[in-house]
Amino acid sequence: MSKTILSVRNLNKVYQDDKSVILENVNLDVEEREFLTILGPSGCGKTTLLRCIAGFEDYTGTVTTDGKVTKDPDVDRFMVFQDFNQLFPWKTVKKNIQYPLRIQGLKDKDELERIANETIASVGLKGYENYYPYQLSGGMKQRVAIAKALALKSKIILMDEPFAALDAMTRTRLQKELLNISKKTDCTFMFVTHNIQEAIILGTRILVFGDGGKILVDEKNPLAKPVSPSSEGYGEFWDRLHSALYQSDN
Amino acid sequence: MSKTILSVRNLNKVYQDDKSVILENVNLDVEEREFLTILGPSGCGKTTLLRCIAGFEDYTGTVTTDGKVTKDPDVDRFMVFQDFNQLFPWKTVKKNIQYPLRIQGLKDKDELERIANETIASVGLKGYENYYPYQLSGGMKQRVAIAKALALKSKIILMDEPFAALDAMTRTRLQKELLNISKKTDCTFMFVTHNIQEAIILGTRILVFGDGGKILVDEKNPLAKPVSPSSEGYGEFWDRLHSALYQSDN
Amino acid sequence: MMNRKKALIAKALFLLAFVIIWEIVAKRNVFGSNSQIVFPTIETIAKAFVRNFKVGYAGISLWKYILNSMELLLIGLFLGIFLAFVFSAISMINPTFYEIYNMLVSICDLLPGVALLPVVIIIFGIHRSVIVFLVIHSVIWPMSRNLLDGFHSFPQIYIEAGMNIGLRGKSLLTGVYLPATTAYILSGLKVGWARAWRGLLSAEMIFGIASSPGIGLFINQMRTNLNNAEVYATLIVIIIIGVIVQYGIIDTIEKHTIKKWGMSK
Amino acid sequence: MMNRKKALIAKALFLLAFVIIWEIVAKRNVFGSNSQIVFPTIETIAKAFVRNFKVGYAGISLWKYILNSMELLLIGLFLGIFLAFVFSAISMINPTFYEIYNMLVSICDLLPGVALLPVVIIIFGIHRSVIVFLVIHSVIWPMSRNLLDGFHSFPQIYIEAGMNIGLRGKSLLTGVYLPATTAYILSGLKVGWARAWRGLLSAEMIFGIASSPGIGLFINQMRTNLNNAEVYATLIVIIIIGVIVQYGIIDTIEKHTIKKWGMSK
Amino acid sequence: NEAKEETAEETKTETKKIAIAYQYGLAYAPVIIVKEKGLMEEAYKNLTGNELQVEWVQMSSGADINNGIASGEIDAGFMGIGPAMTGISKGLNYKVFTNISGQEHGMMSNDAAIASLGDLVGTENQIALVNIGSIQHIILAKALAENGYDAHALDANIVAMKHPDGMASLESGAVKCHLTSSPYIFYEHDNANLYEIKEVHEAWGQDKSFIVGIASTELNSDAELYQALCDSFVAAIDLINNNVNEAAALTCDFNGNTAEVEADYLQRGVYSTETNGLFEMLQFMQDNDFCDKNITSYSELVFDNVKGN
Ligand SMILES: Nc1ncnc2c1ncn2[C@@H]1O[C@H](COP(=O)(O)OP(=O)(O)OP(=O)(O)O)[C@@H](O)[C@H]1O
Ligand SMILES: Nc1ncnc2c1ncn2[C@@H]1O[C@H](COP(=O)(O)OP(=O)(O)OP(=O)(O)O)[C@@H](O)[C@H]1O
Ligand SMILES: [Mg+2]
Ligand SMILES: [Mg+2]
Repeated sequence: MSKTILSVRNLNKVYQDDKSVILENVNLDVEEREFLTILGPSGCGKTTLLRCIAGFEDYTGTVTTDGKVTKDPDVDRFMVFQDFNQLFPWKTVKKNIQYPLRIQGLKDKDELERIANETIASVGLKGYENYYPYQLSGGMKQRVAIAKALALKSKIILMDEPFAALDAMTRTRLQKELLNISKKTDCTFMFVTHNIQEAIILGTRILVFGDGGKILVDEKNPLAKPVSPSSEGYGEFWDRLHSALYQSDN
Repeated sequence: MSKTILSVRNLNKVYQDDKSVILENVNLDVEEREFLTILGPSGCGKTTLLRCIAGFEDYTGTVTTDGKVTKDPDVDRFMVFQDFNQLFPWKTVKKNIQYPLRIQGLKDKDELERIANETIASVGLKGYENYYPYQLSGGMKQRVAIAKALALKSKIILMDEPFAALDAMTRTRLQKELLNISKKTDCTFMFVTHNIQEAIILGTRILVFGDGGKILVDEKNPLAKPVSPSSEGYGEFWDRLHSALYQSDN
Repeated sequence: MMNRKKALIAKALFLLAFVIIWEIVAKRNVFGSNSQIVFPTIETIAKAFVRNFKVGYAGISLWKYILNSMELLLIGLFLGIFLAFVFSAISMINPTFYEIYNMLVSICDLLPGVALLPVVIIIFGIHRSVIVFLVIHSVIWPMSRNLLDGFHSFPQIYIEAGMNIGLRGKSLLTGVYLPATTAYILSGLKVGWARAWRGLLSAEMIFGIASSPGIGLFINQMRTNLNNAEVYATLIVIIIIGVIVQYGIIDTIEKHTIKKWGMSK
Repeated sequence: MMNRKKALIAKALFLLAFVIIWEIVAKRNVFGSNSQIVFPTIETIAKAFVRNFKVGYAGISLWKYILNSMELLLIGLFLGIFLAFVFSAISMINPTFYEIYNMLVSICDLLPGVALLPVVIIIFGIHRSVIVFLVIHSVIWPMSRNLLDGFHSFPQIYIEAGMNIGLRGKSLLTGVYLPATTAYILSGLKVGWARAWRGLLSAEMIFGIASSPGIGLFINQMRTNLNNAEVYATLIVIIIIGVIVQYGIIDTIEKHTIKKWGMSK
Repeated sequence: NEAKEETAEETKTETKKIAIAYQYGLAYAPVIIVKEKGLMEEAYKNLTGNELQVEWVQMSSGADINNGIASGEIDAGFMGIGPAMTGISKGLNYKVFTNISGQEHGMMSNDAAIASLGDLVGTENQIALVNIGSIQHIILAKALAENGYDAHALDANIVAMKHPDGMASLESGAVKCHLTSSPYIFYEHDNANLYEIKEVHEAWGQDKSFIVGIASTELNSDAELYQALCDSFVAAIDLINNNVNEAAALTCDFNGNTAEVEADYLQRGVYSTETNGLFEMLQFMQDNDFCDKNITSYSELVFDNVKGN
């Protein structure tokens, strides 16, 4: 059995100025190299959960990463935000990608060059190396953020709807890229998406959240990779997730 | 024949500090009450086109709205941005929606109340009237921006991937809402999306952009509303758009 | 963020430490045998504090000086802020005006009030407005600088969202520019308030109408008459007023604007 | 945005208009028969300008005074900015320090340099560092105010993105806080630069070491000798230096930072 | 209604208004007496039967007052002889209408080894005085010249700071010497640790003019007003000379002294309407580059009524 890399215990989250509980008693264990995809209605607390795990929010309960209780942000949990403005506007695309690596102690110029070029190419942004973020389209910015995560290869990568701003083709390409990387590295992923198909294609395990951060579905993905809509059992699984999602509302 | 409300002639767009041409000689006529959906790969210039029409960018060529050449932004063309930060952070959800109406001269308190409540409900944000934008999730912010557009009912509504941050269910609900409104009012829509299905469900006419703002497909939607994936001809149309999109890359 | 109580204790402890060090320096004559002229003991200062209000200078209590000054200070401060707003606003609407005003701000902020005094007197005559003018001179330029730079550096999307709904010129200013730059404006207010005080004090030290003597004259005379304890006591009054404005007024505004809007941590 | 040439013409025209009005006021004796002392003609000022450098005061050319002052000014300015950075930075890392420093900035910014002079002299002795200290005093507080407020009001997401990649404390400051607040910092620099000049001039007017006389002393002497034309000519020199710094240095920095990054219009 | 306004205006025109600039301090005691007792208003009423309204303006230096006069906003003022002569030589249309006072000046040292100017010349010992080009600086130059040194021999030793700061600096040892005037020189005399360098006091004693009153030629041409101005100062100076206690009671508050101390200090100064050494000082200034060279006679400095030299 592989080891538990992330464990969330009795996590409760209430925003200070507000009485209503966003996350109520969330418990979750994620194993190393798992690819967890998270579905859930808008406003149910997906972002909030990722932010708690990443250490950006105060909460009650504990988050344990690789055996250590973690309260504050650190590189072992890297987050790709939902917001388009997560790139440093004062750095070019390439510098935005290289900077985290340099912070982590990678000094070798050639290596930095290589990694940057590789990841930039993998998100389809060749030629945009020296653009500043304000010169990019929405989807391009998000792709740079994804490239940052791919270059950094943190233990846990938290992705908050990273593909939402992408067209179908780019999306499919990046899904494949991500699948490849998740196979080749030891990274563990938590990936929020609104696309059920995407959740099935990428996830080794799928979570559906309801309002108040209730976990409605928590299942291993029964389909073998690579999944396509024509895979056996796809339709049935899709329906199950779909109805769980719909149900969560009423 | 219904009248042309928007006409784009020989529009060229180059960003100052950059030599590469983003939009090259774009020509487009949009008829009143048309619902134009726009597909295209990330970074191809969809946002740029909407921004030119809205009057936020310098360009060569002309944009004519309702017979008048328009260079500067005005309420006759309302834009829902791709960016999550388009709401005024210093106004609550309700105020963000009512403010444009008050600017347009609507003074009647009850009417303002009614419109705000109605549109807030229609985007599923009942109970969040007095939240400030920073207290909302990504999808909720976008829904408020949509509500603003619905409340304002400008002649032309430009929507830049407004549903990208929404879950399937909310998305379906808002698609229905939007269809309803487009039937009831005289508004003309230009709606950017990455979702081919969405483009078919919503659009009365569908555009596919290639790189450099080339229009690869410009067709009336052959399917009668309401469209569902099981509508006759849906699959074929979907395939056509899909291959046009893919082809644009190669 | 710290809780309020802990913050209060930290500040109180710091002030206490300062007072204790001062007292040691004063009592031990650390800086030479006569240093009590410069470092009077706390007790002396406390007595001077009382004496300032009871006896005052030239038979007039410090209250009266403060009142005289506060009137001019507030007029100058408000006019300075108001004019800074007006000119910075026009600058946003008219690019030519912006170029000129931006240059003017950079130039005028360099000019010492003393050097302007003759020109001011010749234009305004012998009048309290001379002081008001000098206060305005010390407020308007730094305030305008904050406004001009603030107006240029908040997210462009708010302007677009504003133009989107038909805001233009004046309505765009009040509807977008001002709320979007609240942080800059408040920062400017804090600096402007301090500037106004220092402008007032130095103006009153070089010019004053005898019939309405101000706090600058008071300090000047106390210095001249070697009453340093009284000078420090007067500075303490100024500090108290300043702190009340900072924590009572500006902080409250912050709490009800940028803090509430999530625009400041 | 206007193009550079048009902007330049607008500014030149404005200055020309000012000069013409001045000249009319001067030549026509608009403000009374003796007003040429307060409003000397342009020609007189131009001659005074030349004389300042050729003859100067006490046998020393204005150059020398400027050089003496510039040295103190730059030392004071850099130290003031540096200290403002250090303290504001510590404030971001340590909330207790923030509370205390924030209070200190609000208080100290109110204190006139004159009132501090005795304390400064007793601590530093008779030394040019007294002037440097007074320059620092006029720079550090407004600069810190800009930094403290700037640090609190840029988008939180940059901090989170920074912590995300392992930036902490010092590295977070240099990696995120500083670049993210560049607009505030540059705005602070402009104000700080003007403050430094005014601080220097007023410091040199109340405290001067004859063996290294500065521009404040020069102005003071010219004032005392009723050589207003020389005073204005000296102010023009100050303005020229100021404008060179504003348009030559700070604007260039702006162009290569916030303008290039799309963080300012 | 109109008629009412007119009469109001008429009564207004009868009230004459003038603006007088002054400075504070022991040396200006007669000014304070005139101001506090309303002597000038009284004198004007006696002469003409009309009201006089005096706007008293406090300014911090002779230079400011000179500019005020140049602007036409100030009609009369009080300042040291240095700025007064600078103003006249610059062609400002005013002259001295009365002498006010002479005060004690002296240079004190905190180092017993410094007993005369000769011990300072050629050293780097610092001398605090109120400003470069100030009357104290000129007195230092005069003392140097009278003792055979170059008048500017100690210029580089000067540190400019206000009297109280200079005194604190001297007492704390931050400077070696302090050249100051009353009342600070009195305090320093009382300090047993300080030593006087006598040449300075000898060069310009309290018998010599120090502070003068100046009036614009315009004011001078209004005979009654000018008379009232002069009369009021005669009266004020008489009061100091004949009834020092009453005078001290009036001025002590302003100078921060008790009445007894104030009376003592007033007696140590010389308050007189007659100038002494004014022209001598001017010549010294002209000869030693302290002001422009263009005045050749005493009568260019003072109005006809002023006696002295
Ligand atoms: N700073 C805040 N203060 C108060 N409430 C907040 C704050 N931030 C978020 N919330 C609330 O928390 C809830 C969950 O927000 P969250 O961003 O986690 O949703 P989400 O699941 O990511 O939604 P989406 O798919 O729309 O991004 C929302 O109801 C929102 O109103
Ligand atoms: N300010 C700018 N300066 C230079 N280039 C820019 C600027 N803004 C956008 N671009 C370029 O214009 C092109 C089109 O951008 P646009 O935002 O219109 O794309 P888009 O079709 O909306 O893409 P997406 O689906 O990713 O939002 C991109 O290649 C981008 O790099
Ligand atoms: Mg979210
Ligand atoms: Mg886009």
